[in-house]
Amino acid sequence: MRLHEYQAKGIFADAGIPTPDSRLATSVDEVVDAGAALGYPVAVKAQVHVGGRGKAGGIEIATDDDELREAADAILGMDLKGYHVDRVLVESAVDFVNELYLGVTMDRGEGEPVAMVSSEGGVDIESVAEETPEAIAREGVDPAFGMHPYQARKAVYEAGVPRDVSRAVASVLETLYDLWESKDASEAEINPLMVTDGGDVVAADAVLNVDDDALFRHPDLADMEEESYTDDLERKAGEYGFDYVRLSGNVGIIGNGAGLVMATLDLVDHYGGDPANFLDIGGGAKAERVTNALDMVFSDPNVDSVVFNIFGGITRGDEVARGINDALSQFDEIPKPVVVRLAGTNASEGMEILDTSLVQVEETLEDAVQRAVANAEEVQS
Amino acid sequence: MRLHEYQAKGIFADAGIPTPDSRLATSVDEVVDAGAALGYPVAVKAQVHVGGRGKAGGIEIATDDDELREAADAILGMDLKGYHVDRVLVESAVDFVNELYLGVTMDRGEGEPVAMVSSEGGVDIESVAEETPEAIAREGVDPAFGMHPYQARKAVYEAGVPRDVSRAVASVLETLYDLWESKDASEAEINPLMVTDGGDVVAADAVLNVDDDALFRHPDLADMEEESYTDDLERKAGEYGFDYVRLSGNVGIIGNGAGLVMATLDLVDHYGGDPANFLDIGGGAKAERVTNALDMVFSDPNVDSVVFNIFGGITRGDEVARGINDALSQFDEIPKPVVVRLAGTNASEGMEILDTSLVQVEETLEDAVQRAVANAEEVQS
Amino acid sequence: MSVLVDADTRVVVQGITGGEGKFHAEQMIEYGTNVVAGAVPGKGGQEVAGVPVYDTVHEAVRQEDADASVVFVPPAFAADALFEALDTSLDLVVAITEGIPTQDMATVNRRLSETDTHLVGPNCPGVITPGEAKLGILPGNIFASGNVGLVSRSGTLTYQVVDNLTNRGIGQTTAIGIGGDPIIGTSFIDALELFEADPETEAVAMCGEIGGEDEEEAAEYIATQMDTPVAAFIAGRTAPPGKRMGHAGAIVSGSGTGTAESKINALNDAGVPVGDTPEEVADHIEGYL
Amino acid sequence: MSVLVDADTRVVVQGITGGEGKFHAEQMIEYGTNVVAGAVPGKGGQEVAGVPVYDTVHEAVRQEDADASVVFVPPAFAADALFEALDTSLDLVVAITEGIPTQDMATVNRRLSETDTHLVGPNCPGVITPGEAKLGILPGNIFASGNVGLVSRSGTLTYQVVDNLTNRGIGQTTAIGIGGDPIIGTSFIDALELFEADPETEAVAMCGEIGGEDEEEAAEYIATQMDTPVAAFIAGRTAPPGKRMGHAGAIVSGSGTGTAESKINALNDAGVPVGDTPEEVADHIEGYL
Repeated sequence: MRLHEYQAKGIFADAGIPTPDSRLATSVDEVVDAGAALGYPVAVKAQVHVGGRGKAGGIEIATDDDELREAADAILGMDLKGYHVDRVLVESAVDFVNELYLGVTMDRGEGEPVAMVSSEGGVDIESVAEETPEAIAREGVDPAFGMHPYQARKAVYEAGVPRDVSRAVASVLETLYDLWESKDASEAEINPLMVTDGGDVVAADAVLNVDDDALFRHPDLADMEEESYTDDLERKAGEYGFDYVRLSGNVGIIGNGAGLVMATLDLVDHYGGDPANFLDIGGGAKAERVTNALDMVFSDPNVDSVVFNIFGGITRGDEVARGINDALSQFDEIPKPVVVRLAGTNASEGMEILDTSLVQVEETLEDAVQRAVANAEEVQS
Repeated sequence: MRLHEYQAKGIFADAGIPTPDSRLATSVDEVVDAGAALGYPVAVKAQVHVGGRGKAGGIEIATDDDELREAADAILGMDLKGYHVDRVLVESAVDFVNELYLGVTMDRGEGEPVAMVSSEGGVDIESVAEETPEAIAREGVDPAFGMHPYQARKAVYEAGVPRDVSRAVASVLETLYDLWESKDASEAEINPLMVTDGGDVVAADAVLNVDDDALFRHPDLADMEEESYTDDLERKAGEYGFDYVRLSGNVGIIGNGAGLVMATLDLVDHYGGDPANFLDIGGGAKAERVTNALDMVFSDPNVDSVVFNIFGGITRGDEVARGINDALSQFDEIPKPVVVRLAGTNASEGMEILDTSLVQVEETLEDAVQRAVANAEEVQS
Repeated sequence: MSVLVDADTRVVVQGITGGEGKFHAEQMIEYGTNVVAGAVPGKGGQEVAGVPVYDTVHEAVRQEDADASVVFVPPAFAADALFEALDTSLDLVVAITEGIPTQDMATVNRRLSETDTHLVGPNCPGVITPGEAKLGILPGNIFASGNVGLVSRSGTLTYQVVDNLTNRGIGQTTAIGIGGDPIIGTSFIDALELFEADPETEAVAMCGEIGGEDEEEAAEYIATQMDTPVAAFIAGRTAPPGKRMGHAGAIVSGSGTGTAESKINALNDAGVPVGDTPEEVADHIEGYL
Repeated sequence: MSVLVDADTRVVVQGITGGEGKFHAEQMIEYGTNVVAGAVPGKGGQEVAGVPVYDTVHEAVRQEDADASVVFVPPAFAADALFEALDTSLDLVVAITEGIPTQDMATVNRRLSETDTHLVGPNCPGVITPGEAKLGILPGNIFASGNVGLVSRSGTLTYQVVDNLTNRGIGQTTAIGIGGDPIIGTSFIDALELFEADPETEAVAMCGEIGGEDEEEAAEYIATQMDTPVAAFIAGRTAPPGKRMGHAGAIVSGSGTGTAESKINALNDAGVPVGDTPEEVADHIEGYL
């Protein structure tokens, strides 16, 4: 789960990390009021879960009321890479002499947390990592002991942070690590951490992405979750609790287990088709979930053909078959041809139950995918 | 530093460990008021840092006002193994069906914390440990990970705690461990943890001894420190910041470093003398500390002779010598004969400075101790 | 022979009194697995699926001489259950639980690195030695005894590949579902090492997927230290790049890693054929035998 | 030869800009110790006692190839300094600091157990190889080069025993003050092992004191695994039993252990004579040579 910038900044500020004065606003008038209260110049920043907001027009600087109103007009309500901007953060612009980068994440390869500091912040830090990796100091953290204070200092000194702020930056990094750990974050980031003329440091942006699996122990964070998809299908998937990604093709795909669904997509592609979506109904899927899954792919106007691929471990083939029958018998006419392939636990029982007047049945994955691709081609032709 | 029972209980209760209703009282009237408020029967418990309070008459049960007044009269103001009782805890007596023992301490041999549970609480647990060690379940804790919940459960099950309270007892043990760790305790103990008829558990006593070296990060605990010595010399040692123990002999001993002072005591004994005290002036001792140390041993009426044994590492012999000269030149007559032995850093400079009209000087430890023992014998004869 | 588990493996089921735990304990026993006990705090003295339940893993080991556990404990308590299993010095711990917080697993794996225990998973279907024992939730009926080792990050995809093998008469020594979580106990390399050391395993099928660098590291291992032939399947060739807001993860992993292309190239460079379909993987394996 | 330190040991002083750190760095250098750097956060670029100061131990190692450190950092920051030293993989870390919280030291020692570093102390006078190097606060002038190893829990008592030896012309290979805290890095056994392995050490003097069971364990080691003869002194025969309120510590250590009597008996049983006076220890040592 990704927190919005304003939410993450609130948490950072509560933990003692300096942040600019700011106000959240949801209307143009609120934005202008905020500007007047904060004093110019201010930045107006779209609060959406999108990288590269600035380049996409989601961040503007305003030096007076008119500019601010114009910026608010432009940003509020815009569609930013598929997300609807319904709120902006209005924030005092910070005069800086240096921009640093601080980040904490899990180093999956090492199986341990890593803290990172760069004196080349404020830019595309991934490019820095690629082109001049030595410009980013990394400090692996032993999860049994947590980050020692000396490690924060070491990373700061190795990154060549200006000496007059090294102590302040180390302190921010310690706090950032503590937040990363205590909030069960996957990533905690400040880019840039601005260094002012006066030798102060200010977090001008804030990222806090939280491990979904740990939300059960952070009800306060879970409550912050708000998606603002412009895509109806993705919102629907959220409601149904499916792992769903919409793609550009016309073969709808339903399966159980991320690996198997991915493999099904790959096979659609392999046999010359074009996947319309990724939809994992998960393990032990009951009839209702099957119905919901069919509802989703049928709702997608791009979908011309559907392949339903279930390999039962926990999931039982007979249960899935009943779900498919139930879902499809509601239609006078099946909206899109559905190929079903059941294997594993109770697969043969399932195959027997399946109503072949509603669906096409195939025994192998390869056959099922090929038939669905053929169905889609038929519709298109 | 040892907290009083009432202080430890307050901390335990704040952390969620069930404790009996109680009130602190410093006068007989307060005690009786407390009894009336709590309802009978109540226990009156002397708040002093002494083991075996009960046997020594420091705990009484009262079932009505008269008994309570009598108990308060007896306990308040009493001298309990050298401590003056100036406050008592008045506490609702708990009806119990079982008494358990819970404890957490540092296992010095293993270099790790250990949590302990016994279903034979309420008695002299050290005797239990000696006679039936298997009656105490011990669970070593990895300091890198802290105590896992399963360890608390395991200790409780292994100790044979009644099954209906095993969950509650494990929960108390987890809290006790957390307190031990978060308060930098050396020992945290509940003996007994009473099990009531209704299946509740109640901490009927509470021990929380805190690592003196960690008090700097627990100012709230440091503020709780209150000694109530009846011994003036021990109080004075506390004021001077000396490591001091009063003994029964007549040879006063001053030295630097616990090992060397202990060795000096041993030598006094070895040469037929009887040590009057242990007094370690510590490393790098300045002139003022030397003066204070001499003041202490001279103040002890039992002391007939003094040996001053300094081996300088950080401590400089010339500084010590000046301190001795200063301290002794204040007297018209030196109250007790003082033998001085200086060695190590600047020892020869120190020997030259020493005023031999005030002190006797010896080159070796053995000679110094023998002379001090002889001086003491002379006084006695 | 086999790796990790066989008919002698004495299994304790952690969380046996829960719905899933009970169901799969019964399934495991039905398959012939030597399930000797369950372990659930507070449930000691009960009997579930025909085996005694103990309050602690320690007690299950003391009373029943268990040497392996399967963990069905819910995510919030799973790390504690894994520490209990590791600290009891079992030979093998199979963690089925899905949804264990990543930081919990980092701590568990830190402890694991100090022990001799094999941890498989979490979020995995388990381990099966066909005809001898299964520890986990794999559908036993699709497996057959034979000479191919199988290791996979995915659950149902594993079943698919196994099905392709079994259907053409190719049995398995042992199949290991290592799980797809960011931090897992047994990596591809760990599993490949086990198969390489097993004289009966004549070929290995490995199923990877996008994300992480485990497959790339496995390719390096196969190229330099492994004689047993390997064929692979990599899921996710057509998967779109995920949407991210933070960059820290990308800095650590580096760009261009973790893609299907990077994995397939690494495996091909190591002489490992990567099938376009599960059937093709079975073709390669058949060619090895 | 010698143990732990010699003229080639390259020393970084952690906390060199503090009063004690600076004074003893100067003393160490005056003694001939190869002090190559100091390490104090925020003080990088300064020069103290004639050596460059770095912000981190890591940098001191990188720039000056240090392989040992002496720690004069105040108690509140000492554990962090020790972790820094351990994580930088120094061969030897000598912790002089007195008053480090016991729980901090338990955590440090947990990390220590995973490294190849020798940690001496804390709350110790240090280590000296006479004529070559001293790391710590020991008064160099009382030591002389020779063939007796010395290990002691006490500071000034060490000096006393050394003085008795030196005064009769008996020099030392190395003297190790292991410190008297409840949790220390180098135990008696660790030090005795080093001396046992050192061909030049012909006899060992050990100074123990009441409390703990380190001396008893050392006696067992001497009896079963040590050829080099040992003579001992145990301080605290006449010490009164401490006043305690809690019992947990006593349960763990057991009653009757940690007393001078228990230690002396254990040592005597192991064939180690225990002197009634420091002079008697010197007598025994002289007899061995």
